[in-house]
Amino acid sequence: MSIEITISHDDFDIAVLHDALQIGNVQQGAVVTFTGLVREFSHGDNVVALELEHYPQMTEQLLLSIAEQAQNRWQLGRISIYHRIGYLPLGEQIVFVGVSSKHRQSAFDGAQFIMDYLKTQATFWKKEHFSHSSQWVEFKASDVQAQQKWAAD
Amino acid sequence: MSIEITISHDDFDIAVLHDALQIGNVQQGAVVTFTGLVREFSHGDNVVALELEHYPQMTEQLLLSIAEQAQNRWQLGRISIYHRIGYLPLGEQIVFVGVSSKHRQSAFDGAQFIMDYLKTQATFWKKEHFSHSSQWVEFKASDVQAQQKWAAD
Amino acid sequence: MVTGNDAEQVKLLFFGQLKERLQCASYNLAIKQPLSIKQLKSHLISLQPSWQAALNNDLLIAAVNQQIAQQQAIVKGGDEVAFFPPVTGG
Amino acid sequence: MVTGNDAEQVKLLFFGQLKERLQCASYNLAIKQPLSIKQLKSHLISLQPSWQAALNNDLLIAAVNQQIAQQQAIVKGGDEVAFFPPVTGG
Repeated sequence: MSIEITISHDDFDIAVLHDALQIGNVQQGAVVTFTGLVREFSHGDNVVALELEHYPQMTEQLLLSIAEQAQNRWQLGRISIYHRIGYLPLGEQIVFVGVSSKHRQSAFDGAQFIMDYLKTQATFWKKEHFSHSSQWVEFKASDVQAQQKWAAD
Repeated sequence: MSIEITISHDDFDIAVLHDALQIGNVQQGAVVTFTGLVREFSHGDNVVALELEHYPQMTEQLLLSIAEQAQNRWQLGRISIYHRIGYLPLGEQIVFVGVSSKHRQSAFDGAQFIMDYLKTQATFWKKEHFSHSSQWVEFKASDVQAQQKWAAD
Repeated sequence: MVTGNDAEQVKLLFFGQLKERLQCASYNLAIKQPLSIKQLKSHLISLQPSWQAALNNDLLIAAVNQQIAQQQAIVKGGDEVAFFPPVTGG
Repeated sequence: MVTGNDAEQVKLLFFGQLKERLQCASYNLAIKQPLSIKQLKSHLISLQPSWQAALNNDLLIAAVNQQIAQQQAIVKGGDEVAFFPPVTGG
């Protein structure tokens, strides 16, 4: 039962994060991970980079609270959340969420719950840089709906 | 749009499999992976190892067909399935399923669909070894239900 | 010789606990004419009576040439027929 | 001096496009008595009239001492109050 939260300018190493979820962890047979990357397209324009900022301390507290909710709801084993901030060019890793659980369904649900809440509650803001312009990303109604479906259960 | 299927006695390296899903792949911003491990408990007894066998060629064909269904249904980018066979002691990695997609919801759905179909359709059989005995695993009704929910959509 | 000119071979494969119960992974069965899976099973049991209980299990799945097949599916010489319990991988 | 003996400081923080529009990340506001978030916003606008449009945005979220707060929440001297648009991380 451990929760690791990291917010950093530095890139993360999937192998290290994955190992931390599974090594010596013979109680949990299922590990699910989500990795978010800077991708090329947004609204028909070519993204060359993202810029991420956050509200220090508040973000860590919110992520911890989201992870604890998931851990309690699905009896998850280990949870790891790593979110990068700063200027992230195309192809860079942005976010990693990984959970271990006894069963695959709870591992999938737990990871997805964390991502849906992170997207709508954690105090990060994202700006898209295009070749000749930049713009702050607007929040998406679909993200709010994705988060709200967990309350309906 | 690539699908990689591997069935092997050898262990897999998460970092290598993950890199293959994301490197040079700037179209897809979301990667979801599932890793299954040999875990300690089953029906109250201590598992010391699993033994996995399969039906060569038929299994590869079935996994390819499952991956293609997922790719078409959710417009997934890359898909990687790696399943081990043979004698796998406690803590060993058994199976890896990873998908890349433009959006996180389709990545989660695609990965979960593949696992649910793999569990109920791919020609693998699993035997549990305990300290002083062994027994073939019985199929689970919950796995069949998990697979059938995808047909209802 | 059972395998005369007018007999053809079907390759049978068994997996999982079925393989263990039969103590057999692969078996060459001679048939004189195409048979349904159901008939093929009866023929096999007539040759190997001790396999009856293990083969008459409604949960068993059959595949002909690596495609899942129903009891009515027809098997002919040269085909590969597999019998196995429900799968349990992952 | 606005910050006399009977005035206390509230630390304001702005994030995302709001920070960019105000061209301000952090602002020290003196208040003479506890105020609701709504009152605090009005007070701030009276001091910085050009911020009115950006601050009177119904989508803006407020946090007091790093807890999400409603418009009626009370802010007192020493508190940290943040204003920001809906979050867009992940």
